[in-house]
Amino acid sequence: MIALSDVLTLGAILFSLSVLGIFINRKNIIILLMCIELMLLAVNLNFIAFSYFSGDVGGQIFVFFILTVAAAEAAIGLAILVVLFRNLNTINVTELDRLKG
Amino acid sequence: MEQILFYCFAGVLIFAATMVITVRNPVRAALFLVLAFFTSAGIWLLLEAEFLALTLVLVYVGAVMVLFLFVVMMLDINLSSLQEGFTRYLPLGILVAALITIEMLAVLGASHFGLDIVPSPVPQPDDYSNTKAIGLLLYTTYVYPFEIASVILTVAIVAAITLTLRDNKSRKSQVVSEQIKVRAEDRVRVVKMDSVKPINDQESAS
Amino acid sequence: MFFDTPLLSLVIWLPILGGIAVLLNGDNGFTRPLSLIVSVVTLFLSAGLYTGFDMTTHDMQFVEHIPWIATFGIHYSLGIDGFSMPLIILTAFSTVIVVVAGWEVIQDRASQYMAAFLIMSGLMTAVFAALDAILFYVFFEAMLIPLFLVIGIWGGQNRVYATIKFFLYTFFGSVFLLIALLYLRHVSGSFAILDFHAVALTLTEQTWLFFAFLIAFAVKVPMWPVHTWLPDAHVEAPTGGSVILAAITLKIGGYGLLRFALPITPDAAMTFDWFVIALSLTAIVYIGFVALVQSDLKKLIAYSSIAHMGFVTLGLFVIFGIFANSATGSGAVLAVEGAMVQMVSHGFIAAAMFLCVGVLYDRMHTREISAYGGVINTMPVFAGFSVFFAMANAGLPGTSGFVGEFMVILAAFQANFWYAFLAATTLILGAAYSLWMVKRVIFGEVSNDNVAELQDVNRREFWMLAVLAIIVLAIGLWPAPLIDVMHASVEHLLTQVLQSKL
Amino acid sequence: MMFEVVNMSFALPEMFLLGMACTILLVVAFFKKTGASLAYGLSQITMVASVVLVYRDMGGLEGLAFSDTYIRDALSNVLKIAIFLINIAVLMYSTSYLKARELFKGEYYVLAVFATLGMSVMVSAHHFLTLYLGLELMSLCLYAMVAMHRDSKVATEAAMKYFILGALASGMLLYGMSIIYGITGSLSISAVAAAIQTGSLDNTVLSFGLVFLVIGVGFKLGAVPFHMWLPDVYQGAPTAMTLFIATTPKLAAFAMMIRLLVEGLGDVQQYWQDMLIMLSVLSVILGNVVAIAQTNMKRMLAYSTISHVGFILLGIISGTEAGYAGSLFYALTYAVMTLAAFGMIILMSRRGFEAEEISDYKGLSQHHPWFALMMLIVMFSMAGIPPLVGFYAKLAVIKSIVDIELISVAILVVVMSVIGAFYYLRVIKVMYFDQADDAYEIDAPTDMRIMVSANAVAILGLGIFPGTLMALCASVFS
Amino acid sequence: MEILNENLLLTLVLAPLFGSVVAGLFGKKIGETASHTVTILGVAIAFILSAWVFKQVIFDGASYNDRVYQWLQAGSLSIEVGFMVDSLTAMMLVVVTFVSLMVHIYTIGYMKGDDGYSRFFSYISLFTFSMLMLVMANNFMQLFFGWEAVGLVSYLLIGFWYKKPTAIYANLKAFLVNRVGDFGFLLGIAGVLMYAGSLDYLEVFSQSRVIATQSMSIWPGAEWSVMTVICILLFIGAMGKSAQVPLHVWLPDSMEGPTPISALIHAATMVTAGIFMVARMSPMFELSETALSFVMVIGAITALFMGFLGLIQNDIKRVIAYSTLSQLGYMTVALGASAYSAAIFHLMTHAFFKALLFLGAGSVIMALHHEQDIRKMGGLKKYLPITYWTALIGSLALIGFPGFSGFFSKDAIIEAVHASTLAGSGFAYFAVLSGVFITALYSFRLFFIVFHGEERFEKHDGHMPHESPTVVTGPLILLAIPSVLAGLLIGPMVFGHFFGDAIFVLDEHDVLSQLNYHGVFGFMLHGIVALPFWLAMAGVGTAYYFYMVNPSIPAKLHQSFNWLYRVLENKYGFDRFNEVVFAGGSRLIGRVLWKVGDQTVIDGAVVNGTAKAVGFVSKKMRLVQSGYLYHYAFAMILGVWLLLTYFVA
Repeated sequence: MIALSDVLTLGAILFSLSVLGIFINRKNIIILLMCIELMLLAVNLNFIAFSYFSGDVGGQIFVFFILTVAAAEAAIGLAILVVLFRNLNTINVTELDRLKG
Repeated sequence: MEQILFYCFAGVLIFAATMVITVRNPVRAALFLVLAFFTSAGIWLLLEAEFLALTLVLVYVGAVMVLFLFVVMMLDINLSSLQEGFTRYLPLGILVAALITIEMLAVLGASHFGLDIVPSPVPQPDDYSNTKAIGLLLYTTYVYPFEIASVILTVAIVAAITLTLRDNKSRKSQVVSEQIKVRAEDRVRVVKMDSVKPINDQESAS
Repeated sequence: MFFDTPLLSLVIWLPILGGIAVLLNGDNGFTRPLSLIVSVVTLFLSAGLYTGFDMTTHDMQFVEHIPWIATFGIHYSLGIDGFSMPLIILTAFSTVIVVVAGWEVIQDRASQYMAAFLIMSGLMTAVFAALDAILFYVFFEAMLIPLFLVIGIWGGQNRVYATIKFFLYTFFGSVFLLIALLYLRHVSGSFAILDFHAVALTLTEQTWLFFAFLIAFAVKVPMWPVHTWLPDAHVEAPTGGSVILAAITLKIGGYGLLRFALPITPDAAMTFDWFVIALSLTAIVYIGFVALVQSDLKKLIAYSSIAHMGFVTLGLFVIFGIFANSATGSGAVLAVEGAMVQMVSHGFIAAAMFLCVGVLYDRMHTREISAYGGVINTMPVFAGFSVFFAMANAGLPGTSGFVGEFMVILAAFQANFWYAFLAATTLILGAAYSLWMVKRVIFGEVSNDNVAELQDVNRREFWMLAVLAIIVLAIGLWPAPLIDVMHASVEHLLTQVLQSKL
Repeated sequence: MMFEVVNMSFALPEMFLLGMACTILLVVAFFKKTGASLAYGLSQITMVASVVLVYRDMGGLEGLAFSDTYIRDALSNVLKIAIFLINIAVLMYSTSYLKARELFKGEYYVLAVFATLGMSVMVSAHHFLTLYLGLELMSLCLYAMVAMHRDSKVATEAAMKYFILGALASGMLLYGMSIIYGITGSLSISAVAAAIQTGSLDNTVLSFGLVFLVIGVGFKLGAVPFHMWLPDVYQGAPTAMTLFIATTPKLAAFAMMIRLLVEGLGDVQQYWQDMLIMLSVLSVILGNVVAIAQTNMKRMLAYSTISHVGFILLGIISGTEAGYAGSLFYALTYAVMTLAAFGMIILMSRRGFEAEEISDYKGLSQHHPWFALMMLIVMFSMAGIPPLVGFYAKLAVIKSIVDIELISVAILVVVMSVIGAFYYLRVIKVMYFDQADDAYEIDAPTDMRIMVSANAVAILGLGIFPGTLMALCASVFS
Repeated sequence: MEILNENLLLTLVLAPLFGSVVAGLFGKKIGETASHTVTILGVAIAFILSAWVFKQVIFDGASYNDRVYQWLQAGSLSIEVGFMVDSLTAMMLVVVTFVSLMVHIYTIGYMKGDDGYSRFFSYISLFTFSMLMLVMANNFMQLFFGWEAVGLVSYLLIGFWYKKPTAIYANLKAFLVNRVGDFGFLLGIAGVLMYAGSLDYLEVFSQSRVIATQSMSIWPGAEWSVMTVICILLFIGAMGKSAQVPLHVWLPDSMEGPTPISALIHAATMVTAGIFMVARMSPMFELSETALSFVMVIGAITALFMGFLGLIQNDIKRVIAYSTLSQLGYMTVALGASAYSAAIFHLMTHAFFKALLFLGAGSVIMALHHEQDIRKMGGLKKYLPITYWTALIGSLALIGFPGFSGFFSKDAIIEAVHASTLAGSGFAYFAVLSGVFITALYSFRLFFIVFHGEERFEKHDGHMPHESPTVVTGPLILLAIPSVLAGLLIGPMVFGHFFGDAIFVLDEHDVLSQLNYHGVFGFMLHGIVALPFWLAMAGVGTAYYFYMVNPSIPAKLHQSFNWLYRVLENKYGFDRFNEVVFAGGSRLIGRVLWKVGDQTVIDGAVVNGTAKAVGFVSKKMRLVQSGYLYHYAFAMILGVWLLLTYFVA
């Protein structure tokens, strides 16, 4: 039997990994976008687990919408990335430092 | 059985996620992400979220990840410049992440969400359809969010086009309506001139 | 007739609206006459406050009470008693003087200059008249804006530093006041200042509130050691700014202590009177010495202002010592009234001193004492005024400067011999810095060509100074009319102060 | 069970906005040349009409709709009207800016109207899902808007940062929602509140979820330490977009905070109160202190926003109705002040001159005394000097925390506001005390001039008569 | 008892003020003649009325003590402006107005052609007004008013020639030193108010016995008698005004002013205000023996040591100034010995003869075209006969030659001191006795050097010095008369009941009653056989020998007692000490407080320091905003961790 705590633990680890990914990655913005997908995956996992254990489909509905939004988000994120690349000719995170202070 | 499957999936998932954030080649990262999605879908199936599991594979692996890969390819990123490591702040970052993870796990662990506290749900009856259940709710209770989601997708389209579509002057394209609307006088200018130029005029002009 | 018209509102809003009118009118021939008319009419209206004033009661008079911000129970609530009335008239008067003083001198953006002062006049009057704590605070703060601009725009070399310092200093002080007022509202359920007077408070609460008030008003007064904004502000301000600063804004500090700190937190005031007295005496002695060595005319006067305002705070806080030593408390009345007289008198004298410096500055564009010398040779009339005001500044009997100091020193003796002893050093120090300055600036041979070319005061300047001189002399020779209006309020204040809130 | 009767008329404003957004989209798509102007006109009409639509049914139609995912109440009405009204000005200001820079494209208005719709959805959300969707709708539009100046390196950089961090914050928010969902078993705000009210929930987990919700809210508002995006985005985005981001989304975020924390988790106020105190204090300190070192006007305003956010949080911290009302008042006036501030920047700027540096305002009062005066009003209002409206906002929130006897916090924030006053004064100093280098012309259109003036005068007017607005805010929460 | 007419008194006081105001404000317009006419008229009216008042008070027993108007009221305390006229006041009125009138007239000649002619008249009239206010006061406030007002006029007059650096230095110095005295005086008044609850003379006096029983703690452990403290504080005021050591330093310098005011203010009237005040306060001083001793010792020191300084001065006015100091010392000693009436009597005689001497000196100075150095004079007797004779009368009166007014008053003092048993009276007696010799010596040194001997003056354009005009010599003659004759009043004034209740003496202190007085001639006969007379004669003789017979002796003495000479030349170092310690010290303290306290600590460290610190923190904090996404994300994560740790774990 899968315990809720097992799934949540998995979700937490996934979440942490994605967060870690965001700030240890210094070079590639695309990886950041992927980390965000990973993060949403962790959230989804949580929702589904809760939904499963409570027998409430609402959580799954939420996941459905998250997936939708995530797709839209990915589209816009990539679009921005493309624009950025066209402007700066790089997607290196360390080179995004015009704005600071 | 379920547990073993779950742990297998979980292991692979964690591995895949770790690889996503550590590999340097974005293509490989994307592929590992695909792996992560697949294993997640497996776990979701275990959790009786069949519809979502399939959607995940279809939408994510099928669409989003392809989009990612497409962009990675399109951008023609100079991979060598991205090869330098990320070691300097790594220990600190990992430390904080570890601390957070430990705290999260302490809350989410068996003491709060163990089987003894949250028992396994009663299995659904055989004729239960996850898709149907979702469908029923989606178009009744959640019709309003559903509409908003559609708006979001519209916005995504609009935004993506606005940002990336370039109607540069350099790019040559036909504008059919203009072509149709063209009139003869726009194209040809009839210039009337004398067939013979008077010489004296020219002289006086100079 | 006056009881039907909202006279206080008129005195407040007429100059403000007039100021806006002047501002909108822009710089043209009407600017100055219009400003003068507004200020003079305001002065006449404010005179109505004196003639219609009932001296027999400590109750607020000319009361107006209209809901303003209903949600918080904040009212547009005005009223005056014996403390505020003289200060309001002083405000209206000073405004006229400032307008006249700036008549020819201010050529750059004159309408803005005049408007700033007119608006400030209304705001300051409102501060004195406000009976609602938030209303008080609003005007208390709003006043900073025009003054900030006046110093910053028409000020001297280092004006930016000075004006920002001035603004932040006073702003810093006043935020504590805000917290205190809000806390009082929390305790009393009302924003009416008079309700604050009645609310019961523990000693701890009182202590915190007291120090909040003290910070706010000490900066304004200014008391040592939060005084350092004043010399800078004064030095850099245009003459009108200095006049208003010295004549009115400093008084708001003293007034605030009277209106808030003493009646609302009497027990804390009693517990910490030594502290305020120590600061006041420090102001008198320390600042006296500092004033002595100033080489800048305005700085010298600014420092002397601080020393003089030390008498105000001293007078307000020796009352506890007096009550401890004697039962009658007539000394306490003397002390508080002395403080009030000192405020009013300083309003005239410091204003006059700054005007004198202004007269010189307009001609020579320097405030360095060493640049002058022998001014009397070329400007005899002016020299006469200067010596007179310097003497008044030194507290010569017969001038208003004497009255307040005399009363406070006499009263301070009843609290403690050493209070009076240190306070009385002003007799020496005050004379020393005032007259040494006179010696260096006014007397002596003509020191340089610039001085030799000086023109004596013109008619405008003459009348401006003459009116001030007459007032200074009048108060000095017969202060009773000024003091009589305060009696009822002072008695009431003292009963409030004596009544423990614990 | 199958299909409940939906009272569509509740959501009429949203439906109208959606319809108009689609219309504008079509117009833009089909009218190449005049599309932008048409879109501008239509979006202004949209805003005005939306105000009317909300206003018309104010006080009448109130309650839940769409299976409790939608709520229409006083708060939503007030905030929507405010959002629409402010957006009218925002659109007007930004049009002037965009026109001068060849950024005048119909898509901007499409996105703006969609973003407004998103805000409207957020404001009216009564369900985690609608809240999230509204938030994303709004955010996605904003990300895109920031990036719209495609040739600008800083704009795209800002967009990227905004996007990544925004997505991160959304993730956190979702994570928090999932936890709350997990223990309450519900996604509807009132159901969550009801579940919490039973008191049988695991408090550790609840506060665990709460932390993530607070982070989500904190990020959208820009509270320290989730503020990092804010200065960069404010500075990097074209001023017109900054103007948009800085004003109405804050109101929407405010609504989100109220919905989540007050309406949803009001019963565990003691948990989030301390968290918000931390955020609030840090925001006020960091915002004010760091703003001092800024030379870029937009960046300075960004930091000032951070400090204002700290103040907005104060009212929520108090956990009293008066406090919420105070926060609402603060948020509304903050939006108006920010609108005026960025409006002034746009007014001053022209093609090739962004008027972004504080030094660009040198001697403004000499050449344009009127606008200098307007800017002066705005700056003093932001500094919280009476009789300008910024003061009453501070008064309201500080009063609310004094009333719960959080005196130390009150003292800290007011002292910080003194420090903060310094950088506002510096702007005034530059305008009034410095000599202008050269006389420059303001070539903003008349409507813009009038609007900015009206905007600033409103700040003064609200300062002199703040009673009505305050009463309105108070009535929302009583 | 008859009550004096209030209007009459008001006219008396205000007439000079009116003259002063007219001459001061409109002097330029109405011209010089009108100016001096109006002021002289004012003072003349005052003099006539004074005489009338004197007559009424002394002969008809009239008096006056009432308020003119209420100055202010605070609580139960009412401070008023009012007049109190009794015999003491009446006498002072006459002296003041008479000398003032003389000086006014004299000034017409002396100040002729000066730029500030009208101004000068305005000032001295104002002075007269102030002095009248002072002596007629019936309360301490008004006393203080007059006290300071005369100080003001003195300030204005010393600095009358405002271009002279020495003059404006001297007037500042005079005012400040006086302020030191006033400092004590004001504290004394404050003490009076505290313990008597009133500032009205009579009320205070009526409570003096109660006050005398009280004690106050100046600092923990030091219980002082209230009366002693108050009296000493009040006397500090008198020390300032009456130039007692160590507050005497201003008086010699005040000679920078025109000579008429040296006569009027710095010899005859203002400087005696302190003496008058102590006499007025006799009901209080009597109750504190400590205070009386203090007064006596201070007076004795002044009388003796200031006399020494007169010996070496070469400026004609300074010699007389030091003699004034010395004579003021005599008066003070008399006060200390409770011989108030003797002090007042000496005050009166001194007023006449000292004014005479000063005006005489002024006449000499005029004749020599404003030369004041006596080494450049000599043999003036034949050129200035009237001046010579009047100066002789003045000098004789000064040294106390029997028959002249000074003899009576000074002898009375010496006898009184002799009879006193208070602590310090022995020293005081020695001082006043030695003082007689010294006085005679310097007076006649001056007299001989100026009027006899060879003519050392510079001749201006060959003109010989000539006698001054009538407006100058007239007052000299008029002053010479009382200088001689005033002594005859000794009977009623010192030994009789002239002063009645105005002066209060405890029986055990009443030294004057121990003296045997048997009429003027008896007193004179007694005087001739007594020591003081012979000392005076010895002084005159020495002066004659030193400066007429054998002028080389002073030079020799100078050489052999060089150190002593230098001490005297430096006036015991008071000026230097004040200059360095008080003036310099104050400036040093001021500068330190300003630069270190205000600028470095408060402004530098605290105010600007805070601003700098905030700026510094700001600069540092903005570095956190590094621009790198991963830092931003990391900050957020840190926030998450922080919140989690605080609120969950």
